[in-house]
Amino acid sequence: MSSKKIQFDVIVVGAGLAGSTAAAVAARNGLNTAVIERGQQPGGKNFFGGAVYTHALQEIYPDLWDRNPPLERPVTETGFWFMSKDGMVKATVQGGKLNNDPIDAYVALRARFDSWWADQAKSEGAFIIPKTLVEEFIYQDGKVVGVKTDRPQGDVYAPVVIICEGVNNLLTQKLGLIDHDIRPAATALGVKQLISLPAETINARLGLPSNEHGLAISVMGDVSMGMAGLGFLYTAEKAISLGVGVTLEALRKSGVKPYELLQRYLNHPAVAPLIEGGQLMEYGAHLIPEGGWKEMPRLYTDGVMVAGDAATMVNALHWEGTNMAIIAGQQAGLTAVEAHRQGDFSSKTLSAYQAGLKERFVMKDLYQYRNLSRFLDSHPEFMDIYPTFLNDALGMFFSGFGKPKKRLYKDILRTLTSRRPLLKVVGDLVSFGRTIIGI
Amino acid sequence: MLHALVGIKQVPDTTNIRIDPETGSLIRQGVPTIINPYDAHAVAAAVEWKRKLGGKITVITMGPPAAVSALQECIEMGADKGILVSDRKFSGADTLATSYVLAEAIKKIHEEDPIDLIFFGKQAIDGDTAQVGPGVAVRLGYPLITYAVNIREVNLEEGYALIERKTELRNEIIKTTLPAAMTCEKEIAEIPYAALPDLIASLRYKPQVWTADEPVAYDIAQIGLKGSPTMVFKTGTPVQHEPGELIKAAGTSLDKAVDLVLNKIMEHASGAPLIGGKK
Amino acid sequence: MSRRFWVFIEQEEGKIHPVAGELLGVARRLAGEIADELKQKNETAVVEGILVGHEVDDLAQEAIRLGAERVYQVDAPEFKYYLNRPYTEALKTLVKKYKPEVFLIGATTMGRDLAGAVATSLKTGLTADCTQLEMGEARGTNKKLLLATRPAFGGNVIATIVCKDHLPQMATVRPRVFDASPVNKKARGEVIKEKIKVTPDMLNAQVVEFITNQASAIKLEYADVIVSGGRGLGSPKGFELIKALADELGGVVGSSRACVDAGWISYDHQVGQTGKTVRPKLYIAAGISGAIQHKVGMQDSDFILAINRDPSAPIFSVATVGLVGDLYEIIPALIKKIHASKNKGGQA
Amino acid sequence: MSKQTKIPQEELPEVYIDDILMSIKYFTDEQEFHLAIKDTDTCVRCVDKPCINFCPVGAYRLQEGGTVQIAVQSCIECGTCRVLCPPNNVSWKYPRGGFGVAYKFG
Repeated sequence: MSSKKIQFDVIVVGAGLAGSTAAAVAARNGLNTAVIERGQQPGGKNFFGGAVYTHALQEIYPDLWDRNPPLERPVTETGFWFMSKDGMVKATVQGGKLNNDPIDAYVALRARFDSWWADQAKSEGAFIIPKTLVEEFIYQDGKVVGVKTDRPQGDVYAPVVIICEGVNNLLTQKLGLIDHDIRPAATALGVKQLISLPAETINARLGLPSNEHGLAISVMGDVSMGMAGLGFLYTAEKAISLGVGVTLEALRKSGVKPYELLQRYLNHPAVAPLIEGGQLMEYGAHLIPEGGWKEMPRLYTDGVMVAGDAATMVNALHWEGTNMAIIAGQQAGLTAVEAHRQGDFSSKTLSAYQAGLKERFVMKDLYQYRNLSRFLDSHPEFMDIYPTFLNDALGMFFSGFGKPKKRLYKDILRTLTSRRPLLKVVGDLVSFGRTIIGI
Repeated sequence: MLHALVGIKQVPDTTNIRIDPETGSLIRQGVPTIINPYDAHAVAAAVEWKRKLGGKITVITMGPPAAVSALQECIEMGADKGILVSDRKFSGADTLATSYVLAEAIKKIHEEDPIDLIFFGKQAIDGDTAQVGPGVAVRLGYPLITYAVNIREVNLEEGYALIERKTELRNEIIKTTLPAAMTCEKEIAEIPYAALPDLIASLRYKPQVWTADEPVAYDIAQIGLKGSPTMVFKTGTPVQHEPGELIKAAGTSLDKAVDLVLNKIMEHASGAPLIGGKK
Repeated sequence: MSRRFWVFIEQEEGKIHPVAGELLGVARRLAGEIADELKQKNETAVVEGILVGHEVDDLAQEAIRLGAERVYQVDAPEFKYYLNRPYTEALKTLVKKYKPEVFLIGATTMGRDLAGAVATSLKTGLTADCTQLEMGEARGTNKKLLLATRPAFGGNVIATIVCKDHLPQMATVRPRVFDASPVNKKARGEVIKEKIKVTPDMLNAQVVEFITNQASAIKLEYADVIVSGGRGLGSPKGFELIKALADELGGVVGSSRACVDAGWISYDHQVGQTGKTVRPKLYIAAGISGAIQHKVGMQDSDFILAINRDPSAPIFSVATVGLVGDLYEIIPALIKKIHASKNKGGQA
Repeated sequence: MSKQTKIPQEELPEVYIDDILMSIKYFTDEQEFHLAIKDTDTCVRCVDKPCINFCPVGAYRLQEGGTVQIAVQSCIECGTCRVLCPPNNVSWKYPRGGFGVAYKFG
């Protein structure tokens, strides 16, 4: 067999949201672009809560809505549920500022969405090679000039490689862009069940007026059993997606089986009726790189850029990740185009990638929230005491009939102070504020 | 030089099918289509023998335009040419009409490039009928070897092959003249892991598409619904049985529960002798 | 005139396959279902067996005892061993001569090999692997047709199929789906010997060697007791425990598809839509969740004992009795008690 | 650092994970395993064996004699074991291209 060298202008590793975006942008600007994906299809290895954000999708494809994106429901109600052992306080917002056109966030299912997103890259001219695992880099004069895949005669060459390999960033580590594996304290494991129900049942149970309305909820409190983590609920068109994410550090110490933790959430008296009679469509789990700014690898080196989960581009509080991946992919794609224009693939040229991201919300937000993951890990009371207090307090407030109200307020306060001194409470709130403002 | 032909089918992956509890219909969302697994092994077997003898492999399928991806997968495995027989006029075909369409197409291929061996999977996992392969063999007048597990020898000079097939009582070796048709079990060959250049070539490969008129002019009375003697009269979901009694068997209740169950088996008609009770 | 309900009497090495008896029972029922209708037209329905082989006179008589009113016997050296083309030729010729209404064949390796070829040569319809058969009226016809019901899509759907304008209406039926009708030792019937011309080209494929196959020695379909293990065993080693219980009960080991897919046990043990259909007197399902494809293969067993940790496991919906608990505790306890009870039974 | 400690088992429902895994589509690689225990004795010496619990598909199973076996075919490639195995005793790589978990919905 002839061994003709397989050569492209740019290789993208991974056809997730970052990868297919980088490829689309590169191909659109005339580069001969390959995307190497290890799954049967793009999206087949991907798993999230979750939502995608129209601002990012439209930035890549201004004609987004003509392309029939496979979106489930727009997020028309969002917010927090605070869960105690047997109660739930719901603080959600609907209408008002959420009524943008188009709606800011849409629930999506990754297998379908990523596959479609990759098809869009294909329509821009990118060549997608599925079922192939990138294992190594090919170096020449110390610089990356291609990748080795696990297939026979599997070498692929290009002067620039964009790594969008996902949270298990083994290639990024191999390149020395970061000197350690992902850290248990800065990485969460998310487990999720997708449960199918008729659309009308979902609407009725969650108070949604039609299929054109949907929920995106973060659940705090007893859902994580005191571990640093959150639960979530999203509504697909004919299914509800329910999951829990906790840091690996907390998971290991707890001795809890993730699927039992999830089942406990599904059994909660405020959750079980929502999914009663539903059928399990899919269970799955995925790591979430919540380390953000502090755990971020170097984003580029000679001939290489890293984007998406592989570069810990996740905002753990806002559950943002897909939009960061898309914008980072876009910047990396554009930078590859510029490098080809200059004929220079050194890190000097590729530094434009990071500079571009610094101008965008991606790096700004990640910087602002840089202390969040450590904060949550060191303040378990946000997962435990406060949500329970909220449940107790509101429960008492609305049921304390026939009691002098002054005593009621005292009792309510005592449920908090008996668990955490008032001064500490104030301190917690202040430091939470500082963490999210980013000072 | 061997010219092997493989007949394949693209099927929904039935290992993952779910039923809508309200309508009783299939939930198609999230059900991937795949190349029928038995057919994939048939292709693999053909590739093995092409490597041994030299020659080429033509793959044929009847199906919707999306079935192109199944043919591409065959190219990836090492097949040389793919033909998609696709036309709205074929829709509604049962196994008899399907075997007609495939047999006529194969005759056409054979005219231009004589075929030595035809491979099919033993059955498709969506219908499980196992009729199309035998049907094609009959229409072509070829010897048929079903449930093939191993090809011992293909001798093109002398025009015979030795094929091992599985039966209920044993395996048997069949010596057949060529051309012959066979349907394959999974044991026939392992699916090869393609080299990257082959994978890339397959992704770029565009199979020929044959219609009901070109290059074979089909007899309209023998294709599609018209050519299908069987029709689906009704569909439904399997009957649910009445659930039986549930007994907890843990800790202290274990012994009692086991006794209770054994008694129930004894009481049940014909159960007693099984566990040593009186007849 | 009589309407003929035909059954292929599968035989190998001088033995009639049990499925033939089951099909004769079905054919008699089907014939009965249109008897009244035929009476008005002065017609009758008759159940006939088709026997192909060499030196099979005894088997023809046995087929009559099993329920055939008449047997057409093709008996010649060329038919000693099953070969697709001579057998297809025999069946095709007989059908053309006698024009049966319905033709039932066992969905065995031989039957499936044969039925597809025969139906295609006759250009008629064939419904494979049926689980229900009845005579009924289909839309747009005013005569009773064979309504052949079969599972599709891995057992998730059942479809009823008719063959409206072509004869015979052909169906294959899996072994153990139907009960055999009782053997009537006094039954007498006519045996008609038929000559079939076998041309040399029909013998282009020949059996040149037999290999005894270890795996096919497992006769799941006709076992009285089956103990099956599923994913809940946790590891392939779990089948040692399953085997121990099966041995204690004189039964055989079955498996769910999941274990076969995982390579824990060979395919020959698989019970279910893509494996074997079984109807033992006692079926024990241990650590099997009860996916539909498994249930369709065993739900007609006389007594089903399911053992599973999860009380909501779907297997319990078909179980006669369900034990909720750890199979690694329950099975050893079962083995102990059965052993003890057998010893006691032996003394009595 | 988190003050979180071990959570008592009785606060959690029992879940039969194998049934849940029936909802996941896999393309099982019968020729090559992508996960392996590096050294069986290391597992025997590992007191906590947290892998038995933390694996989200319960692929790590305790065997007689204190060894641990991996049900590789149920792996969903999340990476938890690679990161959390205390003695770093799991040889972890991705399955060959096209094999392994194939989410239908994600």
